[in-house]
Amino acid sequence: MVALVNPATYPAGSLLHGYQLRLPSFEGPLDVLLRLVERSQLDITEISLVAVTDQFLIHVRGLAAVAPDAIAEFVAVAGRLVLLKSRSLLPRPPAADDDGEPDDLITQLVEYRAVKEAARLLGAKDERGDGAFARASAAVEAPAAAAPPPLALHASSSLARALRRRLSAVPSPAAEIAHRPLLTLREMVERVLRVVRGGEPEAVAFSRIRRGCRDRHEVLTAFLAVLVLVRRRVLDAEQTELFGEIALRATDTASSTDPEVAGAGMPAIATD
Amino acid sequence: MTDPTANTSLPVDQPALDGTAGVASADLPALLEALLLVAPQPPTIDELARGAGVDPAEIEDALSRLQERHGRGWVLQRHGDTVQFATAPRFAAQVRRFLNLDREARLSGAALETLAIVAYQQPVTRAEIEAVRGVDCAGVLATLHARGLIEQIGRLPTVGNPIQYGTTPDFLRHFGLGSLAELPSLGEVGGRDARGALEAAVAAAALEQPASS
Amino acid sequence: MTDPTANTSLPVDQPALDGTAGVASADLPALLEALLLVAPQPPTIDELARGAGVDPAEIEDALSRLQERHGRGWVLQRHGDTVQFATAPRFAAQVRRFLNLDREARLSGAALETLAIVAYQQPVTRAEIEAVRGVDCAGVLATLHARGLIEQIGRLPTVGNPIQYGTTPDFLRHFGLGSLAELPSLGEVGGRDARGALEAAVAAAALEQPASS
Repeated sequence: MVALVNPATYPAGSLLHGYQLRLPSFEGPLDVLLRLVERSQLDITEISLVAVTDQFLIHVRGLAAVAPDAIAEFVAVAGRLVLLKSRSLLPRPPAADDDGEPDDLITQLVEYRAVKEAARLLGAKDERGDGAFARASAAVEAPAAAAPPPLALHASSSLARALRRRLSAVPSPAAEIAHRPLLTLREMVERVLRVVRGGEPEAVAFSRIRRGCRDRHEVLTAFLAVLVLVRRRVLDAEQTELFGEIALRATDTASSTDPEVAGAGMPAIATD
Repeated sequence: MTDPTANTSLPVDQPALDGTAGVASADLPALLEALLLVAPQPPTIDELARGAGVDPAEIEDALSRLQERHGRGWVLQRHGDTVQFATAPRFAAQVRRFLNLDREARLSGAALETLAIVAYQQPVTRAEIEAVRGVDCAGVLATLHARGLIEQIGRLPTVGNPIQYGTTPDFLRHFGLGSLAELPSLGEVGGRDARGALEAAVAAAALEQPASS
Repeated sequence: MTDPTANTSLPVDQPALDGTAGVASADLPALLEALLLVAPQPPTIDELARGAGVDPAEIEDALSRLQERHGRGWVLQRHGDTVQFATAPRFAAQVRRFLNLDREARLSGAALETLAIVAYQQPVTRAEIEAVRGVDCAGVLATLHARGLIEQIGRLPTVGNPIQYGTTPDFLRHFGLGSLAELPSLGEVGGRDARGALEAAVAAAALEQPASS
């Protein structure tokens, strides 16, 4: 997998002049640096890193079109190379205590080359396609059982327990079933109209109607009643924000409407 | 550790000379082993021939050579045109143990519940049992019958003459009972006498029965 | 006796002396073949030992004898504590043709690098991989995970509890490996043992991790 676009254009003498690396997304700065080092046929040493620093900087300059975070990774490596180069050019006190940064880069490069080697070995296997395949299911059918498995002994108490559990779920015929008075949609329409008209000329909040409801079913019926009345243009409803309060107001045309008329044709929907 | 079969004096054990398309005749039995291992269904001779890239006649030949190999854990089975592995009969006991085939079966919750209704309320019809359990019980009753735990002990003289079930002597043995009189007391459920609740539930079903069936 | 395997010219072919429980040591590899063929899931050593009625140590010994047998169409694959058969890598082309499988897409360079770090250095975190490769690896890891080649095998008890990755049984099969021990040797790079360099790289990354994550 050669990343060089046009290796033939390198003029002799200026090694890798105009060097361009095709940059597939996976290639990071270490990859580029390692290729530069190997291209120069140098060992990975402090000296060789200095030797390829200019070429790396040229490469970084050509990265304008690449995503900023990818460039950052390259620039970080470029910075370390420049530091390395400056140290090789400037006289340093013999006992200068450096922070080991250049050595780190060399170490990292050696380690990265180990990864490349491992990847190359796996890639060769991948290329050959010497895959192994596992069976989809049992390759062999289990021997047929001569008879169904014997039944384990059970405790007789398990029978009583199973039956008691069932009977406790059966409603007792003698038990009283509590009946709640049903509230029809028609009745709710009347109630809503009464409340809204009672509040005129002010708008009435839906929450006020809701407070008068005994349970969730009644709240749902009340909401349904409001929708019906809005659809019939008996009420105007306004909600200024999501999940906000709903303001209800009787329309002008409806002020004289008899509740019986408003609810006419309404099916008597029970709330329960 | 030296495996006697590793001594490959037989030409049959030579690896393939060409790994891509064809395969050496000597390696064909091993290739068939591989194909039989991954086959989702027992393959036919023709399917094996297509996979191996050889004639069906060569497959037949290789299969007979494969069959002759000794010290294997399997045997080849032919059903019509298809081939598959089966475990060697001499390992039947170990295979059954490995697959837990000899484990004792336990009655499911549904089976226990149905059996309990039959035991405490016999003779009882399927409709009566279903009235108490609220679900279809045909499958469970068939299982209990196949297990020899319940049997037909009569028929109701109503429309359709429904079968009445009762428990068998095997039922008593499986539950360690000397007689039906030794069935544990049902006690109370929800403040009611459980025995009475059961009878009431069955009686309610009996009232509906002539109409429903 | 119609079992062809009963023709016992080789010592390995001796049928079990006792058909119910024990099996002759020489016949243990064949028994394991039978158990591995019927197992619905790759069994563990302990499950094989229980089925065969022998010690786990004897299973290990028999497995290595089974592994050494040549001219077979399948190989043993070990993943963690489990064992299973897979087809011999030399038959990959024929098996693909038999199963109508296309060759999987080749892995990219980035995928191979990342996979190599996971394979040789597992368990390993994303941060460790990125420290070694010097680039973001989230996308590559997602791809490898989607192809079933790597999986989460743990979490580090450090800040953020980063996921630790390892290879899957599919990884072994894709590369035709019997176990991770069969990964190719890495040799030397830059005058250093490559395996050691890789270990050092991940170890160095691990030191930085609590701060970086």
